Amino acid sequence: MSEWTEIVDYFRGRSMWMLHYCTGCGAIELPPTMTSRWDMERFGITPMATPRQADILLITGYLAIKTLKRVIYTYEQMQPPKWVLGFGSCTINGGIYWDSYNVIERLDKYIPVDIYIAGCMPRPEAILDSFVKLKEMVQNGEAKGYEKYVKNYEWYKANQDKVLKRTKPVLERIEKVTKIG
Amino acid sequence: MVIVEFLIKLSQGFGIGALALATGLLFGGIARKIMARIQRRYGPPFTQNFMDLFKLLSKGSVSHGWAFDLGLVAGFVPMLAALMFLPIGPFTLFPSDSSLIMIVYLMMMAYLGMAMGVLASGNPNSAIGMSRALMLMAGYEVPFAAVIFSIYFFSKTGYLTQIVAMQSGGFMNWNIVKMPLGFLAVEIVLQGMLGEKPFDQAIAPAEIASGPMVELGGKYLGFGMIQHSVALFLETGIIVDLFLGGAPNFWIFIAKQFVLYFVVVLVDAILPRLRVHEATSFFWKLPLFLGILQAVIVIIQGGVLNV
Amino acid sequence: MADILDEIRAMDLKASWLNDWEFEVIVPKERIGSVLDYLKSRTFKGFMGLSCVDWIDEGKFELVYILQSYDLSLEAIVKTKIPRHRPVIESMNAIWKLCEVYEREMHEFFGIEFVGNPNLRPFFLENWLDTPPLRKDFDTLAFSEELFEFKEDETHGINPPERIE
Amino acid sequence: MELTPLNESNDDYRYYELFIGPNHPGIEGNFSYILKMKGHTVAEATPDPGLLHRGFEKLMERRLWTQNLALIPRICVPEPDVNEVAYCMGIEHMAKIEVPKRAQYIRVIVLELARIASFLFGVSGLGGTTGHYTSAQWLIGDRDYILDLFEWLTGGRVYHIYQYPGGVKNDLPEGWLDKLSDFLDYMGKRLPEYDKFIFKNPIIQKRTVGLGYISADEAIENGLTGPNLRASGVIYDIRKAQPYLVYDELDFEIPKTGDGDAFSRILQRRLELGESIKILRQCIKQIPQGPYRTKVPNPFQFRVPKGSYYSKVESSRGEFGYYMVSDGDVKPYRVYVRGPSYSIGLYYATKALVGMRIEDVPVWIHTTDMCPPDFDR
Repeated sequence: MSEWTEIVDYFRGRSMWMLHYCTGCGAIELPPTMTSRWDMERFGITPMATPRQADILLITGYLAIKTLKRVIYTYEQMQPPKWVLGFGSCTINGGIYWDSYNVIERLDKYIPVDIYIAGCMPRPEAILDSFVKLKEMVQNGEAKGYEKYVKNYEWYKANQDKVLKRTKPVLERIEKVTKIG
Repeated sequence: MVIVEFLIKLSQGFGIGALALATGLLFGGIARKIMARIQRRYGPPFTQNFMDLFKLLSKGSVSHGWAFDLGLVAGFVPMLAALMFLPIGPFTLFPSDSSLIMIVYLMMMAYLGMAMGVLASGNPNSAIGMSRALMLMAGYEVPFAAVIFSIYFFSKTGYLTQIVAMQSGGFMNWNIVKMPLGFLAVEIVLQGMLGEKPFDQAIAPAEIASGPMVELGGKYLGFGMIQHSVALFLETGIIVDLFLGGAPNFWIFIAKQFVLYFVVVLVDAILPRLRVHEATSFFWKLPLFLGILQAVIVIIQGGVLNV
Repeated sequence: MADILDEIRAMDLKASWLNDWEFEVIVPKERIGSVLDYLKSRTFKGFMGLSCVDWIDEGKFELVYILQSYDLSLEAIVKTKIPRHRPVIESMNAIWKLCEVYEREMHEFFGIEFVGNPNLRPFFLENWLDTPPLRKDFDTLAFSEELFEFKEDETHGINPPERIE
Repeated sequence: MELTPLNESNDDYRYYELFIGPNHPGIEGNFSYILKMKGHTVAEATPDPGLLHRGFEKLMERRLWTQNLALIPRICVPEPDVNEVAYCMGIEHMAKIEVPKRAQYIRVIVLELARIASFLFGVSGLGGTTGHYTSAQWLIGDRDYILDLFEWLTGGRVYHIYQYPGGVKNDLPEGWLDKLSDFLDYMGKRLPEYDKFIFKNPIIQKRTVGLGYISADEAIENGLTGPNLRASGVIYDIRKAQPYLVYDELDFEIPKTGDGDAFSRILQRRLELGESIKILRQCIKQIPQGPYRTKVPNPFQFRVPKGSYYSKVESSRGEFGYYMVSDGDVKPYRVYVRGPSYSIGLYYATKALVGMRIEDVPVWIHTTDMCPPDFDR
């Protein structure tokens, strides 16, 4: 049985279809990665149009609250096995938007992330490197983010609901004048 | 002894299916490589499609109801059935005296089955995509029918093995020499049948997010891929049998198929996509004109001049 | 070129050049509609933008309309102030239909009411219950800390901190 | 049991809703139109922005004048330099800082290079939309030469953060202008190929000629700027009409296409690309020696005098404007950003898309070259 799993994992690592959700600036470095200079199709990674067909969800940059909702929908529509790549500093800790009222801070509080790519913005080499790393992880059976999501579903759901389903103001309305900054 | 014969036929049938699938996947892989080179890329390995299919079949999948499942089976089985009537090189599994009609009919059935399945998913994108695919089908089936008519009239038979046999004895006996206009029409039709640009309206990713396939995932997409690969083999194969004189063995057969497909890929690389009504009206103009002209020529040659 | 400024000054309005191609006009709140209408008839046909400045110490919102004349190659910046505690102003969508979108944005970010604008639904933000965010008394850092609960020590490791098997 | 009658008066049966975006390959960036469809035709389009909203205008109030230079390029990703230049020009005007000639030339070079890069990116997007993938691949491949030049000059491929109040951060590296000139030669060779492959391609023409016609009056009334406005026949370019930097010393034309349809919009950009190459060649020849920036005070004490100013720059998409207010502090009091795609993406599209077939919607969006980050901010 384990040999069979190894074979399956080997082919899964060699053929990964990617859905790049252009959540932010990072979308601009993807065309070079796909096209002639870096050509990620060499590794069997092809962009796909719909979440149903995709194995990798590439989150390219910061997520506004409104986007987070769509990303969660997208992630839940994907079929296992599925992996998430967080692209850019913004997905790690909010990056340059650390104090923004509309940008979430840490992506893996809401969906499990298998690999983060640091930088603002990461170069295409970094993206390819992360794909190769993900391939190794998949082939060694280490990339199990989707199983973690199922196991810890309540934890993730609670985090998501806190941001998305607000029923009362987050801050108390301050009437007096406060000094900003 | 009937049982032994049945078992032999069954295993042969499986063999043909596997062969067609492998050839289709390989063609797809080579096409991706050619495409990459035209686009100044290195491209994936040509075995990439096999890996993709294996991965898809090992993936989890979501069904959208019984009609969805049934539709995919209905899209996939007639395609395999049609394969059994096709002379592949010297070999035909079920020789039948109306195999041409049989294949054309079963191919159409397969697409209709597919349509039923994807419409059951309820996604408006797949509905639009399928309506486009059917509209396109209405476009290319008409010139295709005209060409089939010429073939019928010329060969006086719908028995594919016999049509192949009539073309034996060298290049000058091939139908491509005798009916060049018909061949031209059929090559254009092939572009549409395979859904390659400029006729890929049905799966236009940038317009309707890959159309009929939008809700297919995992194993379902895997079956879709199998269907496409078999269709690729079948559609190029039938043109080889009709116009390129069949083949004495399997390798020459797939070499001829590949030549046909190569032209399709090259055209695919340089042209963008038409609008769907433009594509349909294009099919009703140039290829239909060529097909009808060919039919008229054949009628005059055969009926009036008795050549 | 200079005469347009004279004309405006003749209407009892303060106007001054900012540079060679830009001038600003300060208009009382009641006359904003008629002044914009007048400027439009004087070839300022392009509506480039609507902005708002929150003068919190003064207790005023300052609305800034940016207009463009393609014939004269001039830019007009029309400013008007409205009270902060009751920010209401008439909508300009009768003059430029396009204003509707800009006003919708200003309504969302500053809470200004535009009388006559039919479409002031939420636009950029979803489910927003707090103070309109671009007001000076909205503290974005506090909001972010409260809602996203980001703490430095959590960044290590990608696992959910508790309940991991 | 009573059945709902299926007739003309019952709208529910005639229309359905289709989301184009946010996660759709046919749309630029993370932005969405909710289309009410009847068959294959759009009956109503509602834009749904805010998916990229980061609250720039709020964040800028919390940062120093010079800190903001790291923030603003992110407003428009395909062409970030425009933001930096517009913002720096605003500060320079308010704080009365003189910019040396050499710095102004360098700014023009950077702006025009960014314009070419943005053009290549935009047209490759059109290629991707119409299924012309080969052209998309080629153009993106060529764009990378520009990014390499930028990387050499500024250290960043996409975001450069190269401008600074009073000039630019560092001088042109040695040999950079020669490489730029080589690139221009290469571009000059490639352009006829693109013309043959894209602009004279019969199917591209079939898909764009006559699509989404905008008349001159309509364009002005709806606040269009830049190539979209000029393609409708209003020849207005800030570089000519209100010259900033050193554009008045350079010799270039504003090409006229003026049909107002989708094809003339991409053709307008293509012709302006030729002018950009001309400008760059002149800059290489004319660029003077001298200092590349005026010293400004320590950023922590850099205070801009009280006042307000609207500074604007012609980007490849239209007018990029910054309305800046200073109360004399180390931080801006308010910065308002006017993105060029705002009016066309959020307002005009609701009118233009109505009656269009679904396959034309992405093509129309790409020919107007809209960039969602600049209206979401």
